[in-house]
Amino acid sequence: MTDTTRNVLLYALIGLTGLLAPSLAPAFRIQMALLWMMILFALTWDLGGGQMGYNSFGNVLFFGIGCYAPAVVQRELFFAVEGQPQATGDLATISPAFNYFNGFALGLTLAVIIAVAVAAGLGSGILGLRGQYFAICTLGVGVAAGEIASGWDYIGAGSGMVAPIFPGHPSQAALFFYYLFFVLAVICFFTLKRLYASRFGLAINAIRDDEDKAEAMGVHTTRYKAIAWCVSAFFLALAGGAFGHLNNFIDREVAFPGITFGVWMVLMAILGGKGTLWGPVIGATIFHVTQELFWTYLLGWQRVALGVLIVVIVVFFPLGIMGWLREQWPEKFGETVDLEARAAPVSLGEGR
Amino acid sequence: MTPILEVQGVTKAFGGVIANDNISLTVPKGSIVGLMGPNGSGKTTLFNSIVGYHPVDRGSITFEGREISRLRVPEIARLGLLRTFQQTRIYGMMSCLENMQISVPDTRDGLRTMFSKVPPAVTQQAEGLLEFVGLYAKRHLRAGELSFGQRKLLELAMALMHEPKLLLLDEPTAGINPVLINSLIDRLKRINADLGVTLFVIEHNIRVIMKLAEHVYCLTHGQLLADGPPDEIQTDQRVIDAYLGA
Amino acid sequence: MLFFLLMVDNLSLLFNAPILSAQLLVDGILIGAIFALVAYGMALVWGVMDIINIAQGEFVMLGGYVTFFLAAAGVHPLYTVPAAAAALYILGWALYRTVVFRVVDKDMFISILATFGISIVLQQLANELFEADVRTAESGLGSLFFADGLIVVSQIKVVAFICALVLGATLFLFLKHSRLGRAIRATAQNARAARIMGVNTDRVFATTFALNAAICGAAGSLVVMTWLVHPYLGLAYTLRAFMIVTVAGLGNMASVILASLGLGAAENFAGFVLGTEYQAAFVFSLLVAILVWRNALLSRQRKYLK
Amino acid sequence: MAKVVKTRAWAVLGAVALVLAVGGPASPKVEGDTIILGAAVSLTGKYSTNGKNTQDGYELGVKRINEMGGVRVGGKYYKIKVIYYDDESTPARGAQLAERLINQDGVKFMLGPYSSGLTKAIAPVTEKYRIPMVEGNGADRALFTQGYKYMFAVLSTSDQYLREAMNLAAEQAQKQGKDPKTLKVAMAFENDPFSMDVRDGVLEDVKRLGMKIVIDDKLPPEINDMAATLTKVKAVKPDILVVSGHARGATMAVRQVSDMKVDVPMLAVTHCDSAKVAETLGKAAEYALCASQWDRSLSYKDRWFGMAEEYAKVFEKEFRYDPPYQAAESTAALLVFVDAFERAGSFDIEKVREAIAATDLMTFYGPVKFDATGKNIAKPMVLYQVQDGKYKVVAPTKWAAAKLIHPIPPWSKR
Repeated sequence: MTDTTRNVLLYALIGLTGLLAPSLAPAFRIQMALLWMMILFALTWDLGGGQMGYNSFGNVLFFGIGCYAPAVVQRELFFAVEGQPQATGDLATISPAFNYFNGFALGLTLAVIIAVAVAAGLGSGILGLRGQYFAICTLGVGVAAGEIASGWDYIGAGSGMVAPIFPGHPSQAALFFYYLFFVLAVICFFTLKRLYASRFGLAINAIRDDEDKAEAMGVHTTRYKAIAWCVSAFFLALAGGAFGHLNNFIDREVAFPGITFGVWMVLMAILGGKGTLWGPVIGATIFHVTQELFWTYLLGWQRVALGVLIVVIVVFFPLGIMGWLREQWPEKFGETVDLEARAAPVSLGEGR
Repeated sequence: MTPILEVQGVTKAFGGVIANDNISLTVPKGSIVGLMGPNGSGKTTLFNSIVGYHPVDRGSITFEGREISRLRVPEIARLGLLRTFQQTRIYGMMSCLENMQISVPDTRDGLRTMFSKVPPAVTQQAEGLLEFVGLYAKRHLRAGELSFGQRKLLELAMALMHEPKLLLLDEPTAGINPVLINSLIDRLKRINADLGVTLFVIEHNIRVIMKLAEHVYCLTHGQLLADGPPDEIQTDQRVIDAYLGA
Repeated sequence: MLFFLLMVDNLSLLFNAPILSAQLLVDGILIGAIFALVAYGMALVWGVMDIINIAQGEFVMLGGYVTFFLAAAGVHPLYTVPAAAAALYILGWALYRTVVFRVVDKDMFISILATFGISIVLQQLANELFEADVRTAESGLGSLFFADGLIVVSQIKVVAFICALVLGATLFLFLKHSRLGRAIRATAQNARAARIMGVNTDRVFATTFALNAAICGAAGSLVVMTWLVHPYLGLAYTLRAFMIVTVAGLGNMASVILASLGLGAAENFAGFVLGTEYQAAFVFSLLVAILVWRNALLSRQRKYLK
Repeated sequence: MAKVVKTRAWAVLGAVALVLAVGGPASPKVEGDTIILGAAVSLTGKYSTNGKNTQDGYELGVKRINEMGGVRVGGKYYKIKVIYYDDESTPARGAQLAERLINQDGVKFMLGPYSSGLTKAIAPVTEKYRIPMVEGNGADRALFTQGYKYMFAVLSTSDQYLREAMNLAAEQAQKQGKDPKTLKVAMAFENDPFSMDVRDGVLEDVKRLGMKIVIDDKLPPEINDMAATLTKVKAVKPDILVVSGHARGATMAVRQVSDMKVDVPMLAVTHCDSAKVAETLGKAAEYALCASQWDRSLSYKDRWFGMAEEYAKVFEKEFRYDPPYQAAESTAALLVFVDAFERAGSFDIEKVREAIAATDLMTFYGPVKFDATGKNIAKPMVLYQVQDGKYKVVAPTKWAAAKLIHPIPPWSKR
């Protein structure tokens, strides 16, 4: 078997598992949907944090925008029509069903537009900062966004919003959101795979390794940085929209979960190995499963265990699983030296 | 010969310390010009001013007749004026080949080129240049694993990948195995002659600069002390005094 | 709409009764003194060890619990400040010896995450061991009245303020004049050089980290006397210390203290004018604005914040 | 690169397989002679004080009922068991755990979580799976405007928490010959679903009584200091200060009002009993009005616990603290289920739901009777005033154990 056929087979196998999983374990649909969401989180964070070296704590901002936008669209479009009781601007169900999906699709589009616009707008200012200043600044943006959301009456302020309930049986809803997240994660994966193989990928790696050098070599660093952040924003907004509708209830804590999802996306990427394509996927999978196990078997102490896990991960595996593998077997990662050159002393060749 | 770079009356101070004081010099197109001077005489500061690393306090810098003293680093680089660093800078986590591939000039970066894969022609060119500096066998190794001298060569190759018009080299032979220095000088001359790249070189090693440069400027205490052909400079008493610290 | 009306009301209230500004300012500055302690400890660790300690707020919280439990056992809370500092010193030392020393030379981001993990563990352990009840310790001190009782300052806040100043000054003198203090400062400037000169940097790091924990513990002790303590108190202090240090820069004690007092006052005014719901939003937007603005200024000289 | 893809892909596959293996098989709602209920409660996070009260309330009910032989359904006696998960006081986690209880653990009957926010997150889940949920801690009225058919609340809605206080203020004003319309109201509410609904209730009363709002602050959930708000209070001198913010809000308000010597004729707060303000803050808490769903001195009675006072004693013995109303209402939620099982005589979900809807039950906690939206319309709130370090019921008049002291004497005279 050649490498390519192997790859195709393995992608097919993972794809098939992903497709069949909800039928194999119907009770776990939501957890598995969230697994794909976690993978998406880790992948999008790694785009900035791992591949570009811009560690962001504020990516939940885009997730939050994604959460709220479709819910607001649903409310504005269909709330009055259905004559729902007007309590605090909540709504429960929408019929006919296609309205739900229309509103949802429209909401997702809006979410993406807003999130990407915000990323581009904020990016010009914030991406000029480097290192810990960038990290702190994004943290500030994430916290401030959550606080503003919890004060803004139009989106329910502190009372939160209720997104419409999926029209149809709950198991269908679980299936719908499972496949939504699955497809999103897969698209995200292949988009990033393609991006990393392009000049864009090289450029953001160069920015990570030495931004001053990249500038000295004339690379349009600002442009690449802004695009990277917009790509993250794009996928996170979609994930947020889907999560908001899956969760049905949206408030500040759901939409801007800085100290849960916000930190987890970083941890998952690091656990798997930041700066690699597969690292975030592996990291997210292991993290999510471990966490679910903690929740089931360590009632009340799960957070303590999680904290210990975090310390262990970053202290003992700062390079992550993929980074560790790469250190062990660099040749497997294509880091080879031509054999005859290994022994020979350095010499200047003749050129071509 | 027409000048490719003209520096006129450039002054740069850091706090109270004047690093460059009213410096004027010219680099003719197609030549190799040397810049020498004892430690702390302001050579690297001048380089930094030229490539836009920091703004100058006074004076003008023109590149191919265009004022560049107000432009920023990447803009100047895209004009075809490139520099290498004294403390070599390469992209450590990327392979040597990738280091080369990203060094293709970013001038026509439309969305198309940004997201397209690296064309085979570029890879070929990169491999050729790696061969030229003797790193072809290590092209798949992470650049961070190279020795200091090898990084220096990689950085040179990266600069060439960019096809610059003027290349500012900050101590290109520092840290290079002495055995290889002659062949490196030869290489630099070929870069100048065959590829048509004008070189402006900071060099400590007098032997190197005498062999390499056609014209040499000497700085001391931030001021231009002397300039002329290498053999003249070599015997200039003021230069000798400056180096001996008299 | 109502929001803006109330905001205008609040503003005019401030203009018509300037004495209110005085009250807000005094309260803000007294709050800021506590921030200053936490921020100064953070700056110390950051400067010396190149580590950003996210567990800062949890140290504060634990210091508060030390005071609470001692007070419950009958000790006057004011006397428990040294006890809290001592207890946290030991904890800080232990944490350094078990975890923190492993991340000293690593990427700063690693230290952020490692201490974040520590903060979760401490917070959740506190939740399990002390329960989540909101606790306070009554100092039994009264309040001071100024300007016909229009300005009220509870004495415990003043005590906290003085304690903060004394602690800060002691620390300053310690760093300046003691042997260990000089070793700490030398390590901060260049750890490798210090090591070559015979400074036991490992011990310096341990002391610094423990010292920081002790400062936070003392701050926590003051917090529980002034306000209250519960296991989830920490984040607010960590975030603010983080902000203060970033804005004020490392190594300059005066600017850290000024920034802390300024932040305390700014928060209070923002809470008054915008309403408390936008207090945090204002403060964090301010942080972002300050950073971006400072960076923009630097970028004119083609530099960036380092 | 290509070769490693293989290893990586296998790692992913392995992990996915692990996901599938997590957790046991879905268990049925009734195992042998045990009825299994599920609840997500806040054992950690900002609500964990009250979350623990909730769990203790459920546990005491379970223990009592099992000790007394269990629930008689269709001639057979069943024991009760509750599966708990920790929602960490976060709505997103709460919703996931509800899914998990229903899908993986096969729970068919749910008990509520603590707080309106969590209930708001969980109710859509139970509703879409048509799983009956009886809850005792989600009081936000927005819960009852959604058309939920499977959610029932034994407590009074949150808008009513401080209404009694507003009425009292109006009464007192009239007694003093003042027009209630001249009263100025200062509000400080935590920015969460529960307190926002308390605020709505106060707003309605303010409108009805024609009073004027002078301060309307929303306290962020992580706030530890309300000096800014209280400075404003001192400046505008309102006649009533109303504060709601779970246990922390109560402690903070009472403590800082005393520290800053804020003089208001009336201070009304929620959650002071679970925050134990009278016990921990001593004199500072004097005269504060506290809204409560329930009190041990009330004369309600049922067959499981007897009088409210007896419930309180059993609870104290078991858990070593005075039961706050959050525990009592949780126990009551369980009793509603027990009653419904017995009347339905089956575990059929629809029958149980109908039985719950038709509940007309007297419990130690008070009468329970649901309207069409699922809220309890039979039970009134009570209002305490802290007098001499004790919580004394001052309203409604029917249960008043002490006379309201109004206005609160200024700090200079205390």
